[in-house]
Amino acid sequence: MSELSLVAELLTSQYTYVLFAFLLVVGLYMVVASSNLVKKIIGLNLFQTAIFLFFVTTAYVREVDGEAGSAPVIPEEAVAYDPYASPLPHVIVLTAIVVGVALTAVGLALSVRIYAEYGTLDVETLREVRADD
Amino acid sequence: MTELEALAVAPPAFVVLVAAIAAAFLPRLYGHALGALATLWVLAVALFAPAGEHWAVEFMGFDVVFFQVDGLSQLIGLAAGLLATAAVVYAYSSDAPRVMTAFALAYVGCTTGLIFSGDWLTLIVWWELMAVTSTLLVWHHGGEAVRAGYRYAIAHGIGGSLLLFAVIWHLAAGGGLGLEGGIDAGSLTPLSGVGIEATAPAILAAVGIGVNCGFVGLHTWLPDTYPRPHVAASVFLSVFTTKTGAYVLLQAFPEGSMLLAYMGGAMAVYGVVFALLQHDMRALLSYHIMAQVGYMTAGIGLVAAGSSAGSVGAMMHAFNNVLFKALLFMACGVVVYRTGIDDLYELGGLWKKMPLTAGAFGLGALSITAVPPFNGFISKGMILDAADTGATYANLTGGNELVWWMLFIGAIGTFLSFIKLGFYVFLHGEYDGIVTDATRGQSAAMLSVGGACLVIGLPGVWQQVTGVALASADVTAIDPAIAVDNFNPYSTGHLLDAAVLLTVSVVAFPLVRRALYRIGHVRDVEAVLNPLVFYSGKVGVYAVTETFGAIDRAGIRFVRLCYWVGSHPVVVFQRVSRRLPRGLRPAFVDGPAAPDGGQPSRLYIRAGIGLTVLVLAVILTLVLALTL
Amino acid sequence: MTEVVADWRPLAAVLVSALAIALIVASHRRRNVRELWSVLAAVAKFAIVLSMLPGVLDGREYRWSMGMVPGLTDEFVFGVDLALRADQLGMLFAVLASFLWIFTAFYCAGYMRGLSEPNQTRFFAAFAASLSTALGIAFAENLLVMFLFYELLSIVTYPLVAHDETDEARVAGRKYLAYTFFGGGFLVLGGTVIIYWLTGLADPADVEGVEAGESTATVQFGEIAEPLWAVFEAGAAAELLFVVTFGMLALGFGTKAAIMPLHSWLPDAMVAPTPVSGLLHAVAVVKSGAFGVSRVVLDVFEPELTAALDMHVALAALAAFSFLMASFIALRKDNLKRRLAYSTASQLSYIIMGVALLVPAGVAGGLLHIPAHAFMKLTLFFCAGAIHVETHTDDISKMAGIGKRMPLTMSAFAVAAAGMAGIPLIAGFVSKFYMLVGSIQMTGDAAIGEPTAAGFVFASALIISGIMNVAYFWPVVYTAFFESEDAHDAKPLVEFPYGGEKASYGVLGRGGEAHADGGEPVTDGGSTDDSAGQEEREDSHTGEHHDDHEHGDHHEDGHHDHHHHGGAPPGGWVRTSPREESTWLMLLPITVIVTGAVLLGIVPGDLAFLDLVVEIAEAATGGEVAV
Amino acid sequence: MTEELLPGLLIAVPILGATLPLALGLFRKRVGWSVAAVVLAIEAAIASWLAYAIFVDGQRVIHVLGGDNFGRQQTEVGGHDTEGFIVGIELVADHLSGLVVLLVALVSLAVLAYSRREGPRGNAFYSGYLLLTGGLMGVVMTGDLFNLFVFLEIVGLATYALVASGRSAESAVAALKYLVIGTAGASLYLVGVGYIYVVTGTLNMVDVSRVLAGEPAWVADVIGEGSLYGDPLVAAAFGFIAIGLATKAAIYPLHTWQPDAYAESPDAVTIYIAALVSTSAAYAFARITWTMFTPDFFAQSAAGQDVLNVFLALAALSVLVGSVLAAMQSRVKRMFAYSSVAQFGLIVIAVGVAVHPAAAGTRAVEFAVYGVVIHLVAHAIIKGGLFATAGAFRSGSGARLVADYAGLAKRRPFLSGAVAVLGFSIIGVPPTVGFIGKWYIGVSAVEAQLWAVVFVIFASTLLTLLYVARLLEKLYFDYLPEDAPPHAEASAELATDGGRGSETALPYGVASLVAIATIASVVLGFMGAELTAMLEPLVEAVIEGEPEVGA
Repeated sequence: MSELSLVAELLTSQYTYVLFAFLLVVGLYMVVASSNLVKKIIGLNLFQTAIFLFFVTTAYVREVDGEAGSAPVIPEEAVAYDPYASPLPHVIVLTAIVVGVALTAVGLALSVRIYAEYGTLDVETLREVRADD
Repeated sequence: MTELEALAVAPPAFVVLVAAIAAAFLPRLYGHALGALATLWVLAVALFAPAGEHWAVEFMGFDVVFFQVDGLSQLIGLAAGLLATAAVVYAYSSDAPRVMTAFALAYVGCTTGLIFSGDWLTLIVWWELMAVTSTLLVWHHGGEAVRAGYRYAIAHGIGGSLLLFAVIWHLAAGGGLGLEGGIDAGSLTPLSGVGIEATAPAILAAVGIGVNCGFVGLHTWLPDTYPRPHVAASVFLSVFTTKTGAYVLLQAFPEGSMLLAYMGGAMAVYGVVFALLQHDMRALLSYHIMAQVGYMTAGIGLVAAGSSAGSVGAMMHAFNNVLFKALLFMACGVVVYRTGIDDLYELGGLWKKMPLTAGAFGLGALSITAVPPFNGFISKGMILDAADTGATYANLTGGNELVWWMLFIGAIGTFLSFIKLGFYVFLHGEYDGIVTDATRGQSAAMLSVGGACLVIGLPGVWQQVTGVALASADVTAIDPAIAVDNFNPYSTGHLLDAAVLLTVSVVAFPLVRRALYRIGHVRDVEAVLNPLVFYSGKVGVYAVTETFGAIDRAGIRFVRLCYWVGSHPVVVFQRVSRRLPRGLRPAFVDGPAAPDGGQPSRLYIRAGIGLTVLVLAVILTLVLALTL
Repeated sequence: MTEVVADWRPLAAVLVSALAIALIVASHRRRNVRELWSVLAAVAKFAIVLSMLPGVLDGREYRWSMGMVPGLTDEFVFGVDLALRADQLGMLFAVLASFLWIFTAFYCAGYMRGLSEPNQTRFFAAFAASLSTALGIAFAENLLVMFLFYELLSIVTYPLVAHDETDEARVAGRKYLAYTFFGGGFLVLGGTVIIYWLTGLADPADVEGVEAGESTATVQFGEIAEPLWAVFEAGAAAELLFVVTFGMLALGFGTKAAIMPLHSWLPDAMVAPTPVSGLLHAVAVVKSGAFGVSRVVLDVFEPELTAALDMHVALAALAAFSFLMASFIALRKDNLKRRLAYSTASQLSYIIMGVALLVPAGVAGGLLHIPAHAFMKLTLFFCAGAIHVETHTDDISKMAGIGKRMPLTMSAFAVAAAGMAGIPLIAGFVSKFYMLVGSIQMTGDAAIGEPTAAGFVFASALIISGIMNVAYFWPVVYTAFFESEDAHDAKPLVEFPYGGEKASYGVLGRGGEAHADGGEPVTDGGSTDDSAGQEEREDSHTGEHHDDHEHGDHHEDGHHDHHHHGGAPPGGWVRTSPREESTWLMLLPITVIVTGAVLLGIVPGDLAFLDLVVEIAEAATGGEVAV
Repeated sequence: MTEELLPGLLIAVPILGATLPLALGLFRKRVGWSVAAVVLAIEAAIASWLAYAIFVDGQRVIHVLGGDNFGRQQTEVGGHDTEGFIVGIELVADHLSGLVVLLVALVSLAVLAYSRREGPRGNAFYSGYLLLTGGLMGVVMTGDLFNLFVFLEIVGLATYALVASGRSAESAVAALKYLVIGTAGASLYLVGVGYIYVVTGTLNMVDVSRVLAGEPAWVADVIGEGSLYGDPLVAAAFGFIAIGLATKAAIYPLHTWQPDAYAESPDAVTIYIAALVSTSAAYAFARITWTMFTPDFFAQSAAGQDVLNVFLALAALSVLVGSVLAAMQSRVKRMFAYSSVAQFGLIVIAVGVAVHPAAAGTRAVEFAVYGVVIHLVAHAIIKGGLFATAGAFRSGSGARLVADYAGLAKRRPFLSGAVAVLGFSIIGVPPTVGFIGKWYIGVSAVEAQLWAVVFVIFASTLLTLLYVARLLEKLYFDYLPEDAPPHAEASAELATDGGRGSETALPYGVASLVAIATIASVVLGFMGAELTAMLEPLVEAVIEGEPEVGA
């Protein structure tokens, strides 16, 4: 199929993937560019959320001209109930979210401590401050 | 065993060496006495030991004949023993220090070992040791002699190494270690059609031995060294090194070679020419050593011309030369010893003050100038005959006529220079100053040797010595008897020759005398050779050391740079980043620089979170790009 | 044929001095006991080694392997045993090292006490350890085990080099470590691994004793060449690979043998105490390098393959180049130990060249030069050390007339120096003679590939180098015995105009100036040490770079970088009798070792070395040494 | 029989135990250490039992959490009969993980001994410590990709907390840096897992591997005969996973978190994470690359091969750069940290070589596997020991900078000796375990004829020498300004045993840890052959591309 229709196809049926990529990059950008530690952590969250979305998307298993991921537990014939959402990725995401929350908690705790010590959360100023003592 | 074998069981070399060690520690008198006895033992062995191998041993995994007696070694051993004894006496009475005599005896010992060695390995061993011991003998005098001795050592180091090289090549090429046949004999003659592999050993041997014989160009050490040490030391030196050189030359080239013959002639001429120009008495004599050995070399070389008489003559001349050259050194030595003056132009009229020495000198001079009936007359005549055998015109393209003329000129030069020496030292003018004649011991030594010179030359005596010489000459291919049987030194021809020589010289001397004086001191090839060696060495050393030094320094500089960068990463980083265009330049560069690379500023160049994650993303994209 | 006997003695020989280390450290308070231990260990070690000698001469080989320890297997790493094997070549090195150590131990005691050096315990411990590892190298059964001990040797000798704890010493130590680890950890290890791979490529059918399906990979001496040759024949690997591997191994071991491009650690290591220099040069380190090269040529590639690769000519050429260059440099060195160092660099290349000739006589000569050089060079260093201890004189230019002060020492020096120059009746002549024979044979010997004219070049190089030895050793001798304090040639001769330049300490005439030259050596020595300490204290927190200034100067030339001024005391050298010139602890070793050097020259056949060497050479080359 | 329970216990015991110090802490202070000691003792016992079962009885112990495997164990080795996938999470203890499990158990016990006197006190620390141990056990044994992610994050969380437990605020900064970078890495890993899931529909490594190989019937139904290796998604997945794990294992240039974290955290923590955390990541990388993707993947997928080469290059780079940076450091702990960067470079190189197409069919595979496992163990022991000595020097003599070490050998002969031995071990001087690892890695690279890599491996010897020698020289051949230059025999000799009043004696815990590490590094140096013998099944599995090791 032509480039255009490929793009069209992406935006119509595969838009979740596009969203995933977009969020991912935004998150990364925040981590890289923002000089504020808390913002970096937020970026990190965004980044992870993107990945969660991606997983949820993959759970949506459907028969596309013979190509298919297959869901576990339910054997082949279950593909008859099409479309069919696999429970596994949801479980995974659930776990991942927990992990993510824990991480955020630790990260924020650390930044609190840093702020208490240096009175700043800005990476540049932090560097200066540490340079001086 | 018979007493003859008994003679052979205590190898003279060892006896002398032991005596040498003893002489170093005993009081002078006993030391010298012991030395004299030891050298007499050499004489005895040479006279009475039965010919043949006496001590075949294994050395370094090779079968060697450590001690072997044959005609040739007997003849040379005889001369060595006789002269060594006299020299020891002379040394004692010219109050040579006992350590010096010890060195001298060691030197004699090694010479004896060389003379009686039965194979090349043993021979080369003694050859090298001779070089060492003689060097010590020279050094012992200290002062100028030391540096001269160093040059002497290097010269003989080269010579010895070359001979060693030749011997080993001869050995490795399957020639074995035996003396017979010499070193690839004959292959030295030009156009012999053999490749370098075959010729090389011979050439190496010729050059190596040539250093000891004082071949022209290789002779610089001779006049350089012999005048410097103690007078007694020069007596020893003057005898052994060069004559054994001739002896080994005959061993190496029993079939001779015309190249050697020409070289001999050249040496004779060159030697006398420079001898004429010398001021220093012992230097003059040293050049005469060169000239006389030239005669021997010529004689040995002429064997190639089919006249084995040459080798007989050479060996006889070696024998005689040992005697009269030592005698001359003794006489001049006494002069130096008494007056402390080396320069013959500063002396004169000494015959009144020291008639005995003058007499001894006369004997020596007459012998070396081959005046009948002195021994020089016999042997020199024999060599001239060898150069003059009509039989060889055919096969030698008249070559040895040239040799004959060279030797003849040499003879004239000899005459002139000894007239000069005798004239300036003993006759001309008056010597004002108190000077006594030779000591008793010196006189004894000189007169005994002088007597020998005279006696050996006398009709009826010379035949005996020639007999021994004949026996010695059996190393050569052709039977020497033929040549010698119809040899008569007192033939009119020879007498005429002698007369001609005498008259020519006597007439010529007054003419050339002033000229010689005015020419004064002429530099010899050493003026070129020694600096050449020294500076080439120096240049080599500097080139090498500087090159390596430069490389090393470069390496060190690099390492130091690395260390510096390693210990000042921040400074480096800032200097580099300052050079960057403004856009790319990190902000903190304008911040405080910490040139000491200390704690705080190190933080600057740590990659922060952002940068790392950026890198992460970049690598990720790279990988993804690869996968698509 | 050789029969292999399982035996603990090789291990015992290695470990006995390791045991001594513990005792030495334990008794670090009582120095007599401490030094007694090292002497005892030395004697014990020599006894053990000697007890194996007859068997080895009969062609027996004693082998210890890790499997002989209950509960362990032979294997060290996959397919490579950890085993020690006393074969003939190994014995050559082992006998030599363990014998010389006895006297070095005495000498050390004398030297260290004479200078009351610090850290003597560490010194003696490291010394013992280095002997342990040296024997390990001698008995190593395969390349890997050899590498093991080779590295350990580098490590345990490092404290000896850096012993002084001055900047100079540290720098020298660094350089030493850097060079030896480049040679060992990089070149040798790399070469070993590649060998292991190359041999593994062989087809088991071509290698006897290997079942089909088994791996032919091996690094065991004597078993490598066959599969290697098979691979070479089959063309299973590029010829370049073989050449590179040979180069890596030869150069890797050559580093310790100070072969030319990789020599410069050796002169710097001269800052070490003299017994160490003696050990480094004569006994353990450089010899282990030369020994390693011989192993590579004789037991790894073996003459056949070496010749097929034309590596013998290349190696011999490199060696010849090295010893000529080294002789040139030696001519210019004024510091005695440095001159000796360069002489070592050249003499070691003799060994390598001799072995590389691949003809029986050449190999025999090269191997025979291992003990020959050991005896002579150890004498020379012992003498240099004795001079240093007694008079604090290090520079040849300051030694005029020193023969009066130290007659016995200087006579020993003269004899050994003559031996270096290849004067007969001293060890050096014998080995050199064989090497010359070998080089000439090489010109016409078809047994080792094409007859080559290279042999002639090598022989000439030997001759020239011999003469240069005369040129740079004789001045030391004559200045010591025949020149006087206030009138002598300024040394080194090449530094001064033609004809030489008269120099003087003026000690005879104006004794006052003697102090300017550093009259009383002892206080002099003390003060310089302090000042060194001072510098160090100043910069010890500002990091390394100061050391490198030192490093820089340190390389300008031989003269500047030496603390003690030495030279004759006011009034010239005191004439001393050979008995009082130094302590027996130093004179005894000197006398014994120099005697050994002479005996090796006069009756080489009656000492085990010649027999060993001849058998090794004939076994390796399959030819006859005798010509 | 009961062995099936062991893997579960190994994870459950420490994680549950982690709650105790806090809980009991409410009643009694200072209870943490003893609790942890008890728990870890039990842990060690279980681990050794498991190791016995694996290496002596040759079992492959599997425990399935919350589910049942549809009789996979009935399928014969390499049999393609995969009746359905695993439900639940499989914990696998085979010849690869068994060894690491043992390592983790022993090291955590030893480090606990160290922290008795030195370590940060307070019960919270011990909770974190136990949690970390449990996490590591999980990482090592889990057979499930996503579960691996979870355990990685548990390990991460515990580590961030422990790093931050240092007194200085620097440690908080370091921890945060570690947290952000580590999480980013882990998330990328998660993306990779997602891709794999999309392609295969499963997360169990064994199943994934089989599906990728195209063994199950339905794969044939979907894409016809052949494997899924060609799918770019798979190559991408490998890329993501590799980057994620490389970040965790601190491969240059993703290492930046590591020196800070190691340098700023308390000594005990440094020892622990240096010995185990990166090790676990590298282990996971090896596991996934070898038994999940298998050499066949790299042989058949050009893209996969390119990615592999990229990582070989990065690993080689981190060997070179890591060593150089280490030599440049002036703080000892940072020096050792960078040295870890270099060492893991070596390990990753070997991991790559084992599956590299160039190695296929040669013995390189075999040697690379030996190299990786042995060098993992070696590095854990050596680096643990080195950081222990560094800590002891700090607490004993207050020496942090290399310059502070000047002349300490005279006062701390034991510690200095340990530094020397361990240092030479890390250089790879025989007979030490460091050499064994390096030898196998070197041999494998040569057998695979990857000459550039070969060069790097052997050059690493010299580069390592750079910093080790620098440290040893300071220790032995230098002296502090305040000391008299040691030129008087007496002072030098006396100093060896004494030490200044200000200096504290060495606690037994510390001494024993250092001693054990040192002795182990030497003793294992003689066991090269024995170690390899233990790994035979693993090697076969890797060569066969068989996901189930020793089944």
